[in-house]
Amino acid sequence: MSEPAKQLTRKDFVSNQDVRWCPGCGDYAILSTMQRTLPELGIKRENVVFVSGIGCSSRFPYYMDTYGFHTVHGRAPAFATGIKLANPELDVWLVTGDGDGLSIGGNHLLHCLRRNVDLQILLFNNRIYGLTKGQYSPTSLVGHQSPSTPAGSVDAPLFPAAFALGSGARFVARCPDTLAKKLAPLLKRAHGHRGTSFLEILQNCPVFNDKAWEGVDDRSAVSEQQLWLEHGQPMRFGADKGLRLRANTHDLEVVTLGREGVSEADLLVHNEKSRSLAFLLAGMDPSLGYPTALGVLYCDPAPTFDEMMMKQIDHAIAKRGRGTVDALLHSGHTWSTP
Amino acid sequence: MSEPAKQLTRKDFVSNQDVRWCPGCGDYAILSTMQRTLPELGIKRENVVFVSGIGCSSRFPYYMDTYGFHTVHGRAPAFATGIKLANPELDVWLVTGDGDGLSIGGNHLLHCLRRNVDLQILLFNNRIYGLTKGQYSPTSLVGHQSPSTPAGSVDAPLFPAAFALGSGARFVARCPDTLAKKLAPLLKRAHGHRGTSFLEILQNCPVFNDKAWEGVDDRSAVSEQQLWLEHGQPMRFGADKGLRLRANTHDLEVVTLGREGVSEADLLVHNEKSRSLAFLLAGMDPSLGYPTALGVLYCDPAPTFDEMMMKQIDHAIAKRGRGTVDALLHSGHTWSTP
Amino acid sequence: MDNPAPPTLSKPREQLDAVVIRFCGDSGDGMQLTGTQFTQSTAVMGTDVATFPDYPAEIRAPAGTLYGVSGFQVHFASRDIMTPGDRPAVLVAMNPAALKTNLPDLEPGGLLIVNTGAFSRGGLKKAGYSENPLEDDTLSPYRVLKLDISKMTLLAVAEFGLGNKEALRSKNLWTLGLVLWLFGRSTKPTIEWLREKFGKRPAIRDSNIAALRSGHIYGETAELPEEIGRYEVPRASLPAGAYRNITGNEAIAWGLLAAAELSGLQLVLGSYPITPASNILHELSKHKNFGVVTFQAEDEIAAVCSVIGASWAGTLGVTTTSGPGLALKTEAIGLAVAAELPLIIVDVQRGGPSTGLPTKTEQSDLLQAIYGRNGDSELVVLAASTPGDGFECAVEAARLATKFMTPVILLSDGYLGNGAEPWKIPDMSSFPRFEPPFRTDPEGYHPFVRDEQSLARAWATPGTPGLEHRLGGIERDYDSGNISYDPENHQRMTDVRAAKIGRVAHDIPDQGISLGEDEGELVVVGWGSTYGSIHQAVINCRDRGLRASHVHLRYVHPLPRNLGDILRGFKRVIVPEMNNGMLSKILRSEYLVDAQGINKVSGQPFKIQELEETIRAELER
Amino acid sequence: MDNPAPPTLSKPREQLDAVVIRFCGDSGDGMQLTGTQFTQSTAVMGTDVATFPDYPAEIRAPAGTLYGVSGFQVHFASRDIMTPGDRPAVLVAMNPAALKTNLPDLEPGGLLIVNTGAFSRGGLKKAGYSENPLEDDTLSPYRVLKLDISKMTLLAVAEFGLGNKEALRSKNLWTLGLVLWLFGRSTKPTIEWLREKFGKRPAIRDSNIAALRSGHIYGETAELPEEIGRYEVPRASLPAGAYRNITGNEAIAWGLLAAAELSGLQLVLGSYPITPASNILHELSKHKNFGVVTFQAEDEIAAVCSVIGASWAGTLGVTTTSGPGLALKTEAIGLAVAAELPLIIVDVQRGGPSTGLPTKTEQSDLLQAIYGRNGDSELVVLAASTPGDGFECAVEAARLATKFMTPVILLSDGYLGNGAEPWKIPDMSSFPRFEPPFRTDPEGYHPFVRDEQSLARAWATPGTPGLEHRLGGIERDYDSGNISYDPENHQRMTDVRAAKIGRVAHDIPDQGISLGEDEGELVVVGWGSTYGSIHQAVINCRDRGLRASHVHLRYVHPLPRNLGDILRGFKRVIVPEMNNGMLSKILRSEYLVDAQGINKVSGQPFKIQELEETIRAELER
Ligand SMILES: Cc1ncc(C[n+]2csc(CCOP(=O)(O)OP(=O)(O)O)c2C)c(N)n1
Ligand SMILES: Cc1ncc(C[n+]2csc(CCOP(=O)(O)OP(=O)(O)O)c2C)c(N)n1
Ligand code: SF4
Ligand code: SF4
Ligand SMILES: [Mg+2]
Ligand SMILES: [Mg+2]
Repeated sequence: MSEPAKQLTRKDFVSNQDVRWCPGCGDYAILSTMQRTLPELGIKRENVVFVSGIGCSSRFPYYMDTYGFHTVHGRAPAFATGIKLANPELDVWLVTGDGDGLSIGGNHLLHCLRRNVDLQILLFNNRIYGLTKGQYSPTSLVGHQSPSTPAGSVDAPLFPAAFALGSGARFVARCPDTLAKKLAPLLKRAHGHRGTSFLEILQNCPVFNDKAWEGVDDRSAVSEQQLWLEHGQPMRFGADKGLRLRANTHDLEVVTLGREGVSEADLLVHNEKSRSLAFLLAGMDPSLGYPTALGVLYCDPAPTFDEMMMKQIDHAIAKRGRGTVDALLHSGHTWSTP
Repeated sequence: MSEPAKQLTRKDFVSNQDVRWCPGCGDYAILSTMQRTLPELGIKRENVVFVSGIGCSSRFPYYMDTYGFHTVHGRAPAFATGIKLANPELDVWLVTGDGDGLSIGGNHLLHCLRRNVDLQILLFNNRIYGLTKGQYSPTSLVGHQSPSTPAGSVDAPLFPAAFALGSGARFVARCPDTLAKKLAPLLKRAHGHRGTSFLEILQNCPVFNDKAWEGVDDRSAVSEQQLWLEHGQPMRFGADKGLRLRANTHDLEVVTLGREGVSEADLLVHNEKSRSLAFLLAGMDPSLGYPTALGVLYCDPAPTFDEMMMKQIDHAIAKRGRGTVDALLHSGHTWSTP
Repeated sequence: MDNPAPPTLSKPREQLDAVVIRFCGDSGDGMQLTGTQFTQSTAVMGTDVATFPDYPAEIRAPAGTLYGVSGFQVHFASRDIMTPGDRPAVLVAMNPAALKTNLPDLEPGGLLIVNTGAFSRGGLKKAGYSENPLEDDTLSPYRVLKLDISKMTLLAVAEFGLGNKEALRSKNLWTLGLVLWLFGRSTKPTIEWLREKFGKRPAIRDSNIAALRSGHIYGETAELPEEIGRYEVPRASLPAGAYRNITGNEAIAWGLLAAAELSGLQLVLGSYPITPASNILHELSKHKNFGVVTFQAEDEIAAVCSVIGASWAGTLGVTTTSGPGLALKTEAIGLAVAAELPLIIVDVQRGGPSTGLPTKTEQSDLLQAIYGRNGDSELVVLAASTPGDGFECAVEAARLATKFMTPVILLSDGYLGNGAEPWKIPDMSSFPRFEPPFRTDPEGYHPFVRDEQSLARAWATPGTPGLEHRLGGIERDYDSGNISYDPENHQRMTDVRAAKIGRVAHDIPDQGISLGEDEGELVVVGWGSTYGSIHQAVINCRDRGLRASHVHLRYVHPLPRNLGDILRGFKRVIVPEMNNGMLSKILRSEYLVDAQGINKVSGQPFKIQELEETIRAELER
Repeated sequence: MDNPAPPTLSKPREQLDAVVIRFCGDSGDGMQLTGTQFTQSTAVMGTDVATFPDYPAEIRAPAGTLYGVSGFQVHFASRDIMTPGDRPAVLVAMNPAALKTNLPDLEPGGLLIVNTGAFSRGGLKKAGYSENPLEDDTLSPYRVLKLDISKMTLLAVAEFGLGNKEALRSKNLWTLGLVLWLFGRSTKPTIEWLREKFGKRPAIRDSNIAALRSGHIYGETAELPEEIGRYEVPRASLPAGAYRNITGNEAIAWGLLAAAELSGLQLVLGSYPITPASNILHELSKHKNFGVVTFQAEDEIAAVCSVIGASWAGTLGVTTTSGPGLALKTEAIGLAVAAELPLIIVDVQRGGPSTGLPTKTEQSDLLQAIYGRNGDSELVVLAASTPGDGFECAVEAARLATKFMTPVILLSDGYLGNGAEPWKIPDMSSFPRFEPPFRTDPEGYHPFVRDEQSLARAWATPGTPGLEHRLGGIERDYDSGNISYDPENHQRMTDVRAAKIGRVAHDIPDQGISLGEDEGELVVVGWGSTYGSIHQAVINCRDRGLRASHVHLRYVHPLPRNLGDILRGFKRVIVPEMNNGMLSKILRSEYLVDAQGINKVSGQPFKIQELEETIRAELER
């Protein structure tokens, strides 16, 4: 506690395990950004914990030279909650996939977000089950052909960020896998946020769902499919596009700056504290010509579950004194036989 | 199929089972409204199916003289989905509680809503686990004292309607238990809607959480806590109150008509087809002075899961002919030994 | 600690060795409270006591219905007793439905106290009586005391100005007062309890006290018929010491607190409410000042997963549930087996299969507990045999879980969970402390280095510098803990996991004989809550000169090493279980002895007499 | 249906009775395809074949690593064979890592074909070779054929203008061509297959065909060293008829379609992907024109619940999974037991516990299948013993599920699921049709009226006028189906549920003897995928004059009624299982016979030789 943390480097976070993702998998980029970012957070390595479920993405903890727990499919949020309740000092990162986190694990994700446990959730969304060889997932687009849907899937995809907002999340962000310059600061903000931070990472699976995020993951970071949000800033994207609300309605429209008299002043200004605005942005459908909202969609901190649970304990001890079993055994009605 | 349905009455829907809820339970009112409404839907009794999980609310099917399945805790949406896939002609009503549907069963609810299976979900929200004697639930307010939270609960409640919208629901409505005049037409609309209709019923549990909806369930139906929504109509409530959006923001404000020059024309107009508007309404926090939005918050039909699944089958049969196992066994590479 | 002298009375009381009394009435009649208070008052007087609450699954079933009947049976005696008794000798029936459902159980010639005030036409109809049983010869086999308790209660509390409905609520206390008088018990403990409980609602407190006193006085002053004797059950010669009443659920909750104290570990409970286990969660939630974290999870799966996480992070992770919940936890428990983490799973069994009979008792999760996981995944299974035994079992579960880095399932059941017994308060200093195998030294560490003796792996918790490691459910290399798909390694790890559980058998005490010789004609082998019935049945048989012994298991997996020898020492092995034959299967397979099951699956505990007859029949075969 | 004549060749071929060949290389090298095509080509020639694919858990492990090695073993013979063979006599190694991990298995003196083109410095390092094994004496115990397959492939496909990387992809086909030549197999089936598969990508199609031909021609024209013989394995004398290759997963999928056809029920599959069961979902998803509904649920619980719902609604509800998934389905299966609904649960077992070894095989879910539920909740458990047997087992599972209104668990495993065998195509008209016990008559109906013979309750499906009823998991009244908390009723219902499963034992065939006398010195009892190894081992023992018999169970719960008599007819009972002793536990308990387990838990099937030695040792004890 008293020793200053030694200056850590990327290497300190690289485990001795061979990374076993397919060549070209987007997970590599995320791993590398994570390993480069952690040393900048001024934390102790022994306090860092990665928890995951099952899936390609969920192999992540094996490659981090920190504490790591590769648990069972879909339940990582529950494990992580228990870890925080046991030791709130730990710095917990949860890695999950669109199958792990939203298919089998949707309920635990929901309740973790609702409770606002102080940890970071990284959901690698490749819109596919990678590990089990390519079946469609809850984020696959309608008509997706996969081994289990050879005639195309029929169910509408979930927007993970919208789901998170509906579940009461207090930090929701989104970023493509390979844009390290964008991803690194978002990892830092997620880490800095007290409570559950939900970061959806748009990840490419070159084997089973290549180019699922084409355009949105454009390296230039200024494609017309990318709307980078900044709190307090007007919503501009591409070369000259912007978003605006139709007056007194909830309909968004894409406008071109300079055309039909539209200026920056007409654009919607991002407000990280507005849950319903974030919901609107989270649900924009690219197939209708909208860009994909990236960056921090929503951030509005509130007391965390672990903190309040600990407070109740501290309060009980302060008020009633530390309990002893002996006293408890003799409390209430007792009697003696000679 | 060809016979005209005989005219059914309330009695046809009353089973021979004694109703075993506590005296004064809000579930009685819902049951009675349901039994009175079904005869008006022009349906065949043998096609009506009630499916539920476990909880006081989930006892509902026993009291309906229709087909009924009291399944296991939290999983009713999965059973109901299977029933619809087996026989899309059936008219399936799902009854669940805030514990059954949102605690253990949140994931199945999410996916049923996302898939848009053609059925009605009635979630009886009494903000408590009734059957297990009063523990707090995911919709209990912060600070709720219960047997499992004697020092008060610390986690933020879920807004079921907001959760449903985040999950992709295409019909979301809300109504108190005892206002039969309001509830009956909503049951009818939910029934008429193709796809999953989600109806949150605010239900009183006099034993463990009495008056949880006080004001919102006002018999007069015009209390200041009740905002009854009508598509295309301005949002008025109470004697002279209304809601408006602060210009080009997402902030709602409560205004008084006639004061400070506010007229009905300034009020927000309800649009059932706006998911983000519905989300805003669903999440209004009564503790901040907002009314509770009641009626149909959102309705925007889309193709249903069962319908599309059946289409794929019909299409495959039309294209490839009805399969026979004998032909399948001899398809592809085969050879003979003499 | 109070120990009031029995009230002095003029007429002498008939001395009885033991009495079984059952209070029954509508769920709204407060029978559970009546029974609990009676238990309290009689235990305080030094008799041994055993109780059996039996209540409907509905929260508040409609008044007067048959399924809304709630009962509470108390067995108290001047000798050591084991069960709440087979049939009541005294029955208190507060309404027609209660009479209807409970009368068949009353002993012939038994005493019936009945509240005539509830025998309205409507009440009779709801109970399915076409004739009023108070008026025909239904009651002729019994000694009957007909009293309009409703009316007398109203009179007694008239002065407090309560509404009729509210006032009538006190009729259970009037009844209690009368019954306390009948058995020479003091009203003092109940009055004290009422004072505490209703301190903030003086009208209710005072009317309840008045009703209680009025019932007591009624006994003393009214001219009761000759045949309604007053009784006395003298104190039992229980071992000297301090006593309290305790239910199985309380005992387990407190045992867990004790385990935490003895090991220095923080207790983390992750649970999801389910009958009849919820009370453990409730009880522990009250004791936050012990540093215990209680987490009501979103479901059973989250509950167990959260505490597996908490265990890894260095605390004592516990989850509590009943059968359907255990089914849901199965997959995650497999992870705890594979990751070799300590974990306690308490299963308070109820009637199955599926939702089954949530408020009834059964022992039908045994095979699920031992075998119900994918893969070869052994763990430790213990079973509590009396309510109070839950305390020691919980401590032992924690000791084994942490020493061997393994999940332990502790089986209880609805009968133990809700039933109370006077319990000799243990001396905490008599329990040895135990040290979990925490590791802090990075030298030579990998997550699967094992203790040579116990074969337990080292417990390195996040936050410890230098011991960073990865844990998971994919098979792990014996020598590094890294993922390994190697066939020989899988065999080796499978073997060591099995061997570790084998070592547990070396760490637990040899199986003792609860009663009788250690070899001979017949042994009755039991586990769990059947202890009391079996024990008394064997006592009774032995009193008749039959040579039967009783062996009762706490350790059901692994089994004590000497058990095979014991069983082989008997010509016959019979195994009563409240299931279709589970332990008997295991004993047959393990020892190739022809163990025969006595099986009862009715949601009710064994009656002593049933077992006695079976033992006699077996011996006479 | 094609049956090409073997190519005529100048030099005579050495005749062999049986050959085991293993193709191994990087996961990117296409070894699974090579093995499958080789199997196809040799089966078509009338030899018997058994295969064993063994591939890494990673989707595409990084190239050249040890854990990225993928293998496919083919055993083909002119006689009936049961297993993919213990050790290969011919090994094809496409890169250093494959050589490193597989060489220890090659028979001494066996033939090694190795692609020198992959033995770069980098490749050697990744495989952990400090010296190049092609250059030291590592390979001296073997006959070695070193070829730069990479280079020859590039030359063969040069004309198609593919990039280097793309072009090299064909090297597995070059290799296949050579091996086909070596064993006198035609390239025709593979060429046809390539034409169909890559019809839309002509460049790939043509380069693959060119590479295949080139490998084949190379064999014919190149001067191979003297010791590299060409072989011929003549056709086996399999029963006459039409054949095809089939994997266990395909056989089960098709068997389910057959069951639907035979019963007139619609098939509804609710499943969640999991290795190694996913292929059943995939296979059935292709056949929507059979009217089958395939539903990929959000998790295993939803999968099983959905099809319980579908069953109630009158279809054939099926769910498919592996161990961890079965664990999750446990609670809901209990409801199907309680509600007495037909349901088929297919468990393709894999290595456990927990996530375990997803791509390896094991039989360790047996006890979970039989016992892993809360409450007394018996159901039927069947096990397929060969890939093709899955077909019949699926039909039988459906027949029993619907006849007895009960869930049936059908056990398969990774070895059967992915392994292929030539399979005599059954004649669909030889399967009897079966009628589910649907009820439409309201007269005297309640949901738990039972058939007197089978004790099955009537199946009344929503949509049927007049049969409206409520079903659920709370105990049901015997005489009305309504909720009942009555103790006697619970006993009665428990009894009838158990009796119903007992009736299944009267409906299934008597247990037969797979091989040998029906009494004697020693019987080897197996179930599931160990069939082949046990059978061959017993044949070998008998060939040496040892008196051993083989009994193999399809019905593991309830057991065939004559099984006890059979077992008691032998002095010794041994039970080989790929788990730590599960069936052996059951046999011991059921029949009090001293059944001894032979247990292997390495994720690998038994080798014939292992079993042979054990049997001999047992007999010589
Ligand atoms: C209980 C259980 N069910 C199913 C599986 C099989 N399974 C493993 S990963 C996975 C899906 C993973 O998808 P996702 O989370 O999107 O991860 P990705 O591989 O795409 O990164 C499934 C179905 C399992 N391991 N455990
Ligand atoms: C697997 C399982 N876990 C727990 C329970 C216990 N249980 C029954 S109902 C219930 C909560 C019900 O709450 P809710 O859905 O809100 O219904 P209510 O009684 O309030 O109408 C619980 C925890 C159970 N029956 N099954
Ligand atoms: S399958 Fe897809 S997600 Fe998985 S490792 Fe390969 S590329 Fe990555
Ligand atoms: S406990 Fe509450 S919800 Fe349940 S029946 Fe009683 S009043 Fe209704
Ligand atoms: Mg994915
Ligand atoms: Mg509720």
